[in-house]
Amino acid sequence: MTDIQAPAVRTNQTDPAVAAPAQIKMTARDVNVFYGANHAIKDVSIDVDMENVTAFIGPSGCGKSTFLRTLNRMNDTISIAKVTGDITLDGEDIYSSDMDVVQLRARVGMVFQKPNPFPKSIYENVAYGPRIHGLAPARRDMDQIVESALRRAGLWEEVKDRLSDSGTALSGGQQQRLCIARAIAVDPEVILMDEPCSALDPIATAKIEELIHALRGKYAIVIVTHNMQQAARVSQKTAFFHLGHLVEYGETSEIFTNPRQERTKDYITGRYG
Amino acid sequence: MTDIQAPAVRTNQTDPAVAAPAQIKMTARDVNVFYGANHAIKDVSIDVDMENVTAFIGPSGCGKSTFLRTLNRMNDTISIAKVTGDITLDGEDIYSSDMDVVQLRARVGMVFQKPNPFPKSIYENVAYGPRIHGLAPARRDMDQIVESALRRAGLWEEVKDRLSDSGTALSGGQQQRLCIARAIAVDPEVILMDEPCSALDPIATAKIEELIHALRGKYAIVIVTHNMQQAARVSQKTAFFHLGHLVEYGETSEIFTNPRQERTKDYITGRYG
Amino acid sequence: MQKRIRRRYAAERRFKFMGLAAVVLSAGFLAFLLVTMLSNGLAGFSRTEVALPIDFPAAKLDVTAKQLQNRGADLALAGAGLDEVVDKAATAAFGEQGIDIISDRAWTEVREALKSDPTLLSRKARIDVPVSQDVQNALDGGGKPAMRAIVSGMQAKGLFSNKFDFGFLTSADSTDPTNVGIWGALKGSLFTMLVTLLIAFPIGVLSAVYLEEYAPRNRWTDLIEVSINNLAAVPSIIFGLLGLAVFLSFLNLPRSASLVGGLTLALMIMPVIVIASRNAIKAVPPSIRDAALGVGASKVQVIFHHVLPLALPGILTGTIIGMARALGETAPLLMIGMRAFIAQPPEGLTDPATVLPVQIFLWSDQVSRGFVERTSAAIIVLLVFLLAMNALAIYLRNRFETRW
Amino acid sequence: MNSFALLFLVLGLGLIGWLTGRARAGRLIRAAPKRSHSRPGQHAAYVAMWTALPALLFLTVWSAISPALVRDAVLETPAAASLPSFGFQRDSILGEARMLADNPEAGAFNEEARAIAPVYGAAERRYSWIGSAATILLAFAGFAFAYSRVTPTFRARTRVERTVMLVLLIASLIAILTTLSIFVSLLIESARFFAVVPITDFLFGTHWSPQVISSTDPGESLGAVPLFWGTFFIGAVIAMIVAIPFGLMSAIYLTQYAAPRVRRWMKPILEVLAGVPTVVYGYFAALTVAPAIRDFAVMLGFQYASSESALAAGLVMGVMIIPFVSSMADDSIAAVPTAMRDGSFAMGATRSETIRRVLIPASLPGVVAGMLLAVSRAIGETMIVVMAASGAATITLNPFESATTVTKQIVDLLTGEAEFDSPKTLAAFALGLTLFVITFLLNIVALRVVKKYREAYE
Amino acid sequence: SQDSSRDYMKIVGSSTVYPFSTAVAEAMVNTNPALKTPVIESTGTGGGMKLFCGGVGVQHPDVEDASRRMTPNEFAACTQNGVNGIMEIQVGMDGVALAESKKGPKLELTRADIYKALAANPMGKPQTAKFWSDVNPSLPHTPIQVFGPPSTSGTRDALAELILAKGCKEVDPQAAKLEETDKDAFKERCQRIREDGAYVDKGENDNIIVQNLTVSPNAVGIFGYSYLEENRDRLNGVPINGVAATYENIADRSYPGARPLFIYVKKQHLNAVPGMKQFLNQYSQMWGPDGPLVAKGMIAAPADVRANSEKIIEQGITITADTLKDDELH
Ligand SMILES: Nc1ncnc2c1ncn2[C@@H]1O[C@H](COP(=O)(O)OP(=O)(O)OP(=O)(O)O)[C@@H](O)[C@H]1O
Ligand SMILES: Nc1ncnc2c1ncn2[C@@H]1O[C@H](COP(=O)(O)OP(=O)(O)OP(=O)(O)O)[C@@H](O)[C@H]1O
Ligand SMILES: [Mg+2]
Ligand SMILES: [Mg+2]
Ligand SMILES: O=P([O-])([O-])[O-]
Repeated sequence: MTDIQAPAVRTNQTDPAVAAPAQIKMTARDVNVFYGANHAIKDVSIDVDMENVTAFIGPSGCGKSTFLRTLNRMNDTISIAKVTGDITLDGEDIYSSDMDVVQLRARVGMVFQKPNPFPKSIYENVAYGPRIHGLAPARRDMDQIVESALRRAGLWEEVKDRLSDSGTALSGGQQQRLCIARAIAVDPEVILMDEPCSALDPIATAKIEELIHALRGKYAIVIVTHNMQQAARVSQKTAFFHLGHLVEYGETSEIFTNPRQERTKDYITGRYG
Repeated sequence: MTDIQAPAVRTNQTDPAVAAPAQIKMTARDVNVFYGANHAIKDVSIDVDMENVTAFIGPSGCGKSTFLRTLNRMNDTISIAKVTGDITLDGEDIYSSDMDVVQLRARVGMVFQKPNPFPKSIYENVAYGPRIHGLAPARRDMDQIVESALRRAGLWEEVKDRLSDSGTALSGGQQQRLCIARAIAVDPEVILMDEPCSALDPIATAKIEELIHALRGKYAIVIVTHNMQQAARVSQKTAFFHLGHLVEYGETSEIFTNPRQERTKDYITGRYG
Repeated sequence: MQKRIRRRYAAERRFKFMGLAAVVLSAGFLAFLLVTMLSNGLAGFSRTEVALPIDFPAAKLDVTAKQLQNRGADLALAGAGLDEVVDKAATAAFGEQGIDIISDRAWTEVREALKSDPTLLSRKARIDVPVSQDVQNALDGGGKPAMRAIVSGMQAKGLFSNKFDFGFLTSADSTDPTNVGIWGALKGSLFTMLVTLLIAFPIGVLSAVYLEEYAPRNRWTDLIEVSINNLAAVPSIIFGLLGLAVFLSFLNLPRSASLVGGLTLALMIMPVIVIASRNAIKAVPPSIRDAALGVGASKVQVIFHHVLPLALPGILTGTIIGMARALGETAPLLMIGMRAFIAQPPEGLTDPATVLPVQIFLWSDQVSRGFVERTSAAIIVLLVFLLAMNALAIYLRNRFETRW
Repeated sequence: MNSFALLFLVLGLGLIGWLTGRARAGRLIRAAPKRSHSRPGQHAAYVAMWTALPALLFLTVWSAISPALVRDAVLETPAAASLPSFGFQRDSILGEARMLADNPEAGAFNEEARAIAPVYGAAERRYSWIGSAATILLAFAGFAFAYSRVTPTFRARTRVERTVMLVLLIASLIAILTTLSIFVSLLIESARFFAVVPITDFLFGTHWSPQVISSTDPGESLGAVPLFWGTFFIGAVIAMIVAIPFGLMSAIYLTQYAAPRVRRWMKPILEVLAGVPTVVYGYFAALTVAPAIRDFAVMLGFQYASSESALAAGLVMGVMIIPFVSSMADDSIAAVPTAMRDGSFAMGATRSETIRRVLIPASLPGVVAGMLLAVSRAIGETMIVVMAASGAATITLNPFESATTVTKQIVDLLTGEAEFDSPKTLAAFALGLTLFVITFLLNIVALRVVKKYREAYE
Repeated sequence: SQDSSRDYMKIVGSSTVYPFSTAVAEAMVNTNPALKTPVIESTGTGGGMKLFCGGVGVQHPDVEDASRRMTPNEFAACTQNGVNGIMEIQVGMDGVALAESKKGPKLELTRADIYKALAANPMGKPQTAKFWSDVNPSLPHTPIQVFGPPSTSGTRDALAELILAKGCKEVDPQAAKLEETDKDAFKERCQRIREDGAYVDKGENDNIIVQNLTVSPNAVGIFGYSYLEENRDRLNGVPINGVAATYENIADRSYPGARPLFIYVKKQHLNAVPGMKQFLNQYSQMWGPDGPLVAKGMIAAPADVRANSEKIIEQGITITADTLKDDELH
């Protein structure tokens, strides 16, 4: 077998606060997910905090997306999916019967692999969330929410003159930023991103990565990625999944330079996947 | 950007005959392929020989599959595809009107990215080719062909007791080996493989790689792969494609350790793709 | 906020309820239709019979037992005046009104009894014969008051019996509702369907193969494509006009024949088969074609060895659905004269024939009220066939849906 | 020899051609040094094709023309001189003679037929031999030609496959031919109609009353506007008011809410609604629904409520169309990428919000196209209106009043009257043409929309 | 191509005669099992006439059922198409019956009432009557709603000739003059039926009319007497000019809507199509006053008429254009 050297990771950290005790936002304890008989997630426990961007990596089919979707109960939409274990958001059990899933999803936003703007105007795309949640009673408030979300998503300058164009008419990278703006608009606490760049070209990817940097600290961010360089670039914490197990979870710099588990090492050095 | 060091290539050569002048099986000269207005392959010239496994690498959409399919005229099935230039098999022009494409494909077999066994029994999967080409007049001959093809594909031991089970009931890796057996069964001279392992798990991948090793020398083998480690492991010659151009072609060890072109180097070090 | 959530959930429940209501009401309508037909129609499968005592030796029928076993038995009995004998027997048994009690064709029932048991000729016998429609009406609580009085008297004596009417399944149209059967129409339907299937299936499948596997993309194939899609939605009555203008007026084929009906319906359902077959062929994964081409199969081999066998369930599903549609079709057949009184089941494709739905249409138009039950009974028979065909199609579709 | 025997003979010869062709090809190929082009089986198919196809073609043509030849031959014999000169009577005697010639046992209605039967039989036999000989000869010629061409280098496969493709092409042309012949036959008859009745009178006239057609101004009573209105009112308004909400909502419920098990059962059950023959709906509409609606209308105070109300026909038609609408809606909603749905859920939208604000707007073009197809289906529907709607051509907006439709008028005008040149009969074809054009346009528009919209997501 | 001969009879025409012809056909096959049952299409008298007069030969019908006489125009068309020998056989009688539901207002009408209520232009003025009381104050104040046969039917012709035309002449002095001078104008004024929805054309399906009457208590239906007879338990006949539609009244022709029923036979086909003679004989055996056809709702023709019809069958007497002008009811 080829001995490929593990890539030297540049963690790209501008602030040195990583070591400080981070504020825990979400916790998962002994989470299992089943698709019918298929045991897709096995006993995963993990904490997500506000300070760091958390990356999920692992070979295809290992359950990254599945686990991510348990965090805002998007798995509810798949009838055969069954989740056990505890997941909390600010200490509240999100799978308790008290928890209103509609509100939960407003608090835990999500961005998908393929940009999926609604076939409506750019404005309406962003306004959709605030509108259904009744966040902006007046038209003026809504304008403001839309503008600020687009600004934070770094899209405002590019679209401010054509807010009434269809969201699907934007380029792929713009669409993805629009989706991020849409998620931000309802003022969530956590943002989940499932391979947000895999459908984008390198330049658009760089823009999204920059955006993630800018958003860090304001929201707890979890990102799934296939691209290890990307994980290294954008995250401070990395979780490595394999066949439904959480194999290793820790500081990104640690995982990439000095993985504790053999399987992590093999994956990072390209022995499989 | 991360500086990933080029992987040290182990060429895995058990015989040292690489340097010896290899027997040329197929040649391509100034091949261009157009999909309608899309110029997918630009002036590619290449020789494929019997001794070496040739790997085609390059970023997605660069034309690897397209070029591979010109070699057994599978492009004929795409109505908008147009091929110019000369491609020969044993000196015969395969695009001449004399060449019967059906026979050509029997001589130049193909294995696809996704294992695609027929939804028939394992036996029938392998026997199909020999049957339509009339290679086995008697049932006994057919049994023999099937067995030997499955043996050479390293599948015989696993399936010999259930030859009448459906080919689609096998695991992914077994299916892919079944497809290789099916290709071998008509006794081809060249075998083309288009990312044969990309749908497989690491263990199945290792099996197929072993198989390629075993087949080397008996057939001229061309393999397309996305996985550079795999190219390094299985091939002795590598062609690097980029945007329809053949950027570099040479000994695998050369390409991976000492690429002559900047573009090749960037690709191999993970700067793009 | 909480209030808003509650409101949103209320809207959610309302919306869901509307959906449920739509489904339930639609299904309810179907159930209502079926129950109505069943409750009206079940009586149509049975008939009331009255035991008629006949003294054959006294009647002195001029036939021998041997004659009864020959082929000319019907002729001999008719010649010997069996009908009069039966009428007399009825008068003798039930008084002056006797002839009105039994069905006009009661004597044919006696004829069949004699043919199956020639020894009857030499003795007295009680033979169950169908009652007339008047009696039937009276038994159902309607009809003429005079008849009601007679009937209730006979009922008290237990002369009537209700039997499953095999004749309904074995005979053809008739003027007398107690004697009608659906076999004639059913046979006409079978002949018509046979022609339809033989024409539409091969042509439909072959053209689907051409369009999916061979046709280049150009203006001509677009035209074919558009034609087929549109034909699938052309109102069926237009096909009737086509049949009238082309098959009857231009080609001079015989009016009312199942051949013409079959041809007309074949043209009608061909596009259905083409479209279903194309979808089935399209659903065969390209990787299978690649695989076969990759080992050196020719195009025809790929199609006939791999594509068609794999597409077959889909093709069959489409064909069955198309055939079911043809079987239930009425309007185009009215245009080509398949709406006559045809009391003999057709013997061949060019004989005058009618089909089940048209028979239903004709019976719905009959004077005699006995036809109401018979119409519903015929509807039940037709629905049984159609539901069976639909169920088969659905089964095929579900069974082979998830193959890859 | 009768044509069935001949058919089997030819097929048998084809089989022999296949076997010998195969044997010869196998022999030659085994002896040949290099791989031959075609397999023995393909050579065999080539030989069989040449043996059987021309012969079968000839046989088809021959069996179409030979009865006429036989008849003419019989008429030329002296025995035929005594036949009556009246064509029909003579033909019926000849017909019986033929029957007797085939089966002397059969009873005859015309005694002359017995006399003619032997002559007829002789002529029949003579022509039958001619036909058989020619067929067999053709088969052998074809066989010899093909057999001689079997060599290892001969590309039999290519030839066979080209023939197969030709057959496929011909099959696919039948669809065009049908469309064309519908159009042409309707056009020809309509042209004859419009030669008598001005097209403007027909299209814009508001008085439809074919009971009496004035010979001086036939257009006066053949104005089709009331029919168009009735068709539109029943098929596109009333039926759609029933079908669209029910179809759409049940599609939504079944795809978005129902448990898979419910969906698996309910969907086929609803589809049965589309499988019930229209004549049954018609019967049901006329006998059960219409009277009920009339009673209801009278209860509401509509003295004039017709028992053939537009509502009765439209209502039942709408029910019939429900599964059609719901499956179209189902398809369009399913075609909306799940990403869209997920996107909305992830924003914290409830199911109904997602459906109403994202799924339906996104699938709207498809849904609308589905409605157009449903409308075209409804306005072409015949039996329900034949049985439940009236023939009175009135223009009304009151659903409790009667209205008639184009299809009903076609049936009324044509049943029983096959005389082809009265304006009354021809009017049916003009109506048919109008209906054809309208549904054709509706379909083209709908299919365009569907196609465009599918592409948008692919 | 079509066979050039046929071994079964083809019969078309009146829906009123249809049940009788089918019954005869059935009986004929029962007594002659070697024969095939005739194929009988109910097309309405007018529709049938067109087919019947289309020509001679295998595709043309052999017999026409008619609930009125052949018109001279139809006869001319026949002659023109080569139909040369036509036998006219009166098989019985029928009455144009008006009926209402048992729950109805028990109308009693005169020909004049009916004319005024149903004509398109009563007395040359546009039709305005909406209620029966509009035409005759002594009638109840119920809406005029009449279900009747379509224009191809002989019943409709009989309604126009026997009731409307006569009613018209009774109330409209100009009508009689018009009849002499301008036949078309007379028809327009006296026989054309209103089309504003009060008269509902119900197609050939008389049974649907019966069905509808039972649920529309105020409506009046028009159909052949046999339908009324069959549904006596549900329907009441509406007397016309005080005469009820009963067997006796129609048989003695005191009922205004009484009319003859005919079959027309192509003599040229008599020897070409098996069974035609048997069919005619069967008819003559069944049409007597105690014959089976009466049980089916037909009214037997007077004895002299029956004798005459038998003579026509026996001797093959055909009609001429003059026969048809002879307007007298048999
Ligand atoms: N909707 C579903 N229904 C059934 N099984 C599913 C479904 N989604 C995922 N799975 C299964 O669950 C397992 C985990 O899938 P998941 O999509 O979470 O992997 P992943 O790590 O996100 O892979 P990728 O990198 O390809 O996105 C896989 O075995 C997959 O087949
Ligand atoms: N059937 C086709 N029709 C039209 N264009 C095609 C077709 N197949 C490939 N192309 C185009 O040709 C170019 C080369 O594609 P090709 O599939 O050969 O790339 P590849 O190197 O095999 O990529 P990958 O690694 O993703 O398989 C691409 O631009 C692609 O879009
Ligand atoms: Mg994933
Ligand atoms: Mg590729
Ligand atoms: O069908 P008719 O008797 O009314 O002509």
